[in-house]
Amino acid sequence: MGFSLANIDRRVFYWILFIALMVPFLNPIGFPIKIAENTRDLYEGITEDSVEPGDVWVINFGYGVSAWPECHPGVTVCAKALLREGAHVILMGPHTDVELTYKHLLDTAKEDFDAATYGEDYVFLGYITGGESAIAQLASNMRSVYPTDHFATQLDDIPMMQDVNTWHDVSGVLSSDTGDWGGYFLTQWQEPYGVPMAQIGIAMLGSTGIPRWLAGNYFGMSVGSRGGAELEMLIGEPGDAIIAMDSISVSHLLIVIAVIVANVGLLLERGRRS
Amino acid sequence: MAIIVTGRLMTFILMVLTFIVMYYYMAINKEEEYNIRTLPAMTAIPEAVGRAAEMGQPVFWTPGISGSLNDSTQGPQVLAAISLLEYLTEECAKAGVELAAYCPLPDAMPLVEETMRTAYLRQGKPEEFNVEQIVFISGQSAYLSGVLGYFQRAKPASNILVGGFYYEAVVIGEAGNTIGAMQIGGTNNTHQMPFLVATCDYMLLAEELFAAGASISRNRDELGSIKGEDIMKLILAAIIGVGFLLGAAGITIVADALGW
Amino acid sequence: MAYPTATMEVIGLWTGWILMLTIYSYPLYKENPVYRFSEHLYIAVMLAVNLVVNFSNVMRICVTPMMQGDFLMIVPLILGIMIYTMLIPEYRWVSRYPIAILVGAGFGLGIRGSIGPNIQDAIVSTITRPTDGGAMAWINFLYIAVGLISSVLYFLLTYEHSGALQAPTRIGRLFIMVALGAYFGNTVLFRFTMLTGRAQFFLQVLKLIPM
Amino acid sequence: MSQMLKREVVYAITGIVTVIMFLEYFFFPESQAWAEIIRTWSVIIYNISLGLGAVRLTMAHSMNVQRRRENWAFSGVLLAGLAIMLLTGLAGYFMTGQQTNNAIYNWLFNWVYTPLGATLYPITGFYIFSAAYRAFRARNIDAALMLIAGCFVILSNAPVGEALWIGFATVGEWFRFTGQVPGMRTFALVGTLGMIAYGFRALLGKERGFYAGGEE
Repeated sequence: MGFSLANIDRRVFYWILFIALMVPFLNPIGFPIKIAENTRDLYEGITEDSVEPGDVWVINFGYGVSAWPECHPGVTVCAKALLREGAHVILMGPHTDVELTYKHLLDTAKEDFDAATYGEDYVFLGYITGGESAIAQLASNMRSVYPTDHFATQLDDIPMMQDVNTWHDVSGVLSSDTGDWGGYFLTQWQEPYGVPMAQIGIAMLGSTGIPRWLAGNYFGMSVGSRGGAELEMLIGEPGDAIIAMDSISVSHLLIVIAVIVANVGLLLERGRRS
Repeated sequence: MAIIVTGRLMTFILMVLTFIVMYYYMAINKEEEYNIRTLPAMTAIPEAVGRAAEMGQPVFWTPGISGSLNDSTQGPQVLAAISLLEYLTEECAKAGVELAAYCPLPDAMPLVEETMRTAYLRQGKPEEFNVEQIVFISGQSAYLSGVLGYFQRAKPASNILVGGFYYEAVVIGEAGNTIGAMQIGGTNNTHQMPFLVATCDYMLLAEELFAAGASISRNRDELGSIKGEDIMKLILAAIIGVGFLLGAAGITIVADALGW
Repeated sequence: MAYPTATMEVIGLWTGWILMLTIYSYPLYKENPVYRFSEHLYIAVMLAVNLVVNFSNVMRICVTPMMQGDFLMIVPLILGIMIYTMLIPEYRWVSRYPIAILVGAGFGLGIRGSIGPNIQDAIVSTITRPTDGGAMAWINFLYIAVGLISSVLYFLLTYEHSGALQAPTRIGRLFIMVALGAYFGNTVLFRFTMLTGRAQFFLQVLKLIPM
Repeated sequence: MSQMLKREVVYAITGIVTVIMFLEYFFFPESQAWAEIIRTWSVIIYNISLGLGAVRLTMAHSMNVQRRRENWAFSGVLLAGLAIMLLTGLAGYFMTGQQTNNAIYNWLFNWVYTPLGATLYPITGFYIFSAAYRAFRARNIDAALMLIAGCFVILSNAPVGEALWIGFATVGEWFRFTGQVPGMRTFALVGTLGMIAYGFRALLGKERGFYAGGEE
């Protein structure tokens, strides 16, 4: 079966990995983090003269509890940035645990949300389902998919939602996804109506998203926890993503070494056979 | 006032052109026989069954956690996987090789059973079909444990991992690799393609999965629409080529037209 | 999040910690009854949360508006319930009506919304020459155009990859492999970040690092 | 007549709904009420249908318990957990309008659902690591190219990459901003053509797979 190293029990890898992920939390290393262009475009698109006080922005929690470490740091920075510019933020999401993610955001961006007023500066509409139809309907008539906010208050009774009901009334959308919901905002908001949009999702969406940022579909993009760390650098407030970067470095180094060792084994085996 | 909404004209033209081209090949062009090109993964299926016959070990099929049949992205992949199952079952029945089908999809189960029963019937061996060959396990983790357990027990000689996979692709692919099975993979879920490419000997990439299904079912409408797709791919490739050359020279007529 | 102080919360935190270890007993040790217990417990609570949240959402967007006078909402309510005839073989055909609406809306919205970004904008971006960046920008411009054309040709399904098509389709597959490689690299970041979150939680509950 | 009801009428509905979405988009700059009704109905129907999976699973696990199949005890755990959380959640909803106002539901939601949800999916981090070692071999040019691109992107995603050698960041960035672009654009382009083909066959009533088992 080839190189003898090939027969190591896979649990050895798993223990090495799990321990290796913990070590940097106990004694941080602190590698420097370079900021990517796509992340800078995202940050510049939600700060300074890109956002006017009173502009309405949608933040879509397209991720569940398991993807908090990957998506939440980036969303936290973007929520802080928008609130500091005086924007009105609509929070929503397609996961059944979206309420937990909302409460987690109130905790991770605590000062900004404590200084803001619910119903005037931000609102939590809660859970949505129905795929592309739901997001298309959100653009045409918000009240058909959200007659009330998450706390059963009619939208008409919420100050910031008085004259907000269609895409016309929204200045931009930030979608943080593990799945397809960002794609629905692209096909039902950005494509038909040109509403500015950015993706703050998991790293895998970096492969489908970067070509879209290059083509102008997204005004910016943050790729996974690395993007979250870059955003924390840009806003100048280190958080969970920067803390996790050392563990990411260690684990990424380990996997590259594993691939190299495996392929060296393959070459040696071919040499032995020929 | 333009009839078509400004900024959506070219989208309309491309869509209608695609419909017309497809309709021509589906319903008008009656004489031409359409064939899917050689797909190495398909020609490998008889080889996979032959290997199992030599080693006296079973063949294993599973479509991944996919989604329900009426899911517009996962449903078509499950149907293509079941078309492949039909072909695989006939090959196994011919060679007298045992075939195990692990399916985590409740609404696809009747179709899987019906497909295998018909395939054995077509090979004149209805008595060899045993419904116990089909194992239903729901829930991604339970499904994973079940498949990995089967690999340990039965050590299948060949695995057919085709359908709408999620993260179980890397687990099953790697486990199959570990027991030395010959593996044929296929999915239209981009996020799982790297893992099946790395862990399988043969791979149906994206649309190749649907083409493989159509090459077995010989469904005239499917083959006609795939032929229509090919014509559109040639047209778009030509547009990119011409547009690139003009664009390099600073002439943006093609790019402008695409923006209408 | 600060370390909880209320008793029920501390019990909850440690329950979550122990449940995590029971799940990771599978990869770190082997499949075992404790893991299976936690797995089935998770499926149970996940199903329950799905049912409750979706039930309350149907009340919010359909039943309550209907009770408040929007009587037309009775139609989607009935159509939605018709889907459950899928469970009764002889009446399964009744479920085709609501599915027809879902499939029709899905394709209608999907097709009209995807052609723009996935075909038009992608081609426009590919054939628009660089405005700055020097030689490397032009090399990349050529790379992306040649790559897109040859990869699209690779996906020709009714023409054999031989003769004039052999070289471009072979090159096309290599471009696709590069994309899948980058995709694999990004997947590694996503998967390891999630696991990093769990390693952090492991230490936080033990108070080895701050919450 | 009943065959027509089961087939042609169903395919006609699919086609009409699809065409309505096209008419709205191409001929009206703003969304139209007659299309909005259909979308709203589609959202509600989909929302109601989400219970189907739960019903099927409950039936399957009840069968396990009834017939004392292998691991039936775990099915019992599932059914008990489902009952407790479902009843407490509905009680919370009906009494206060918010399921999380029920203490038991809220506790299970915060301290059982959350950690388990946050734990199960990351298990893939383990598998991707062992798979990288045991299965990711450059057996041919295709696999070699995939691995090279993958390793450079890995090392450019992690801060240690640029700390070891600035080339990892530069080359990794090239793969992200140029290397992967043609392949990813091809998947999107070809995928859209495939969706158009599928939608067109459904429009013409020639795509039966959606209707749970195709032919009667």
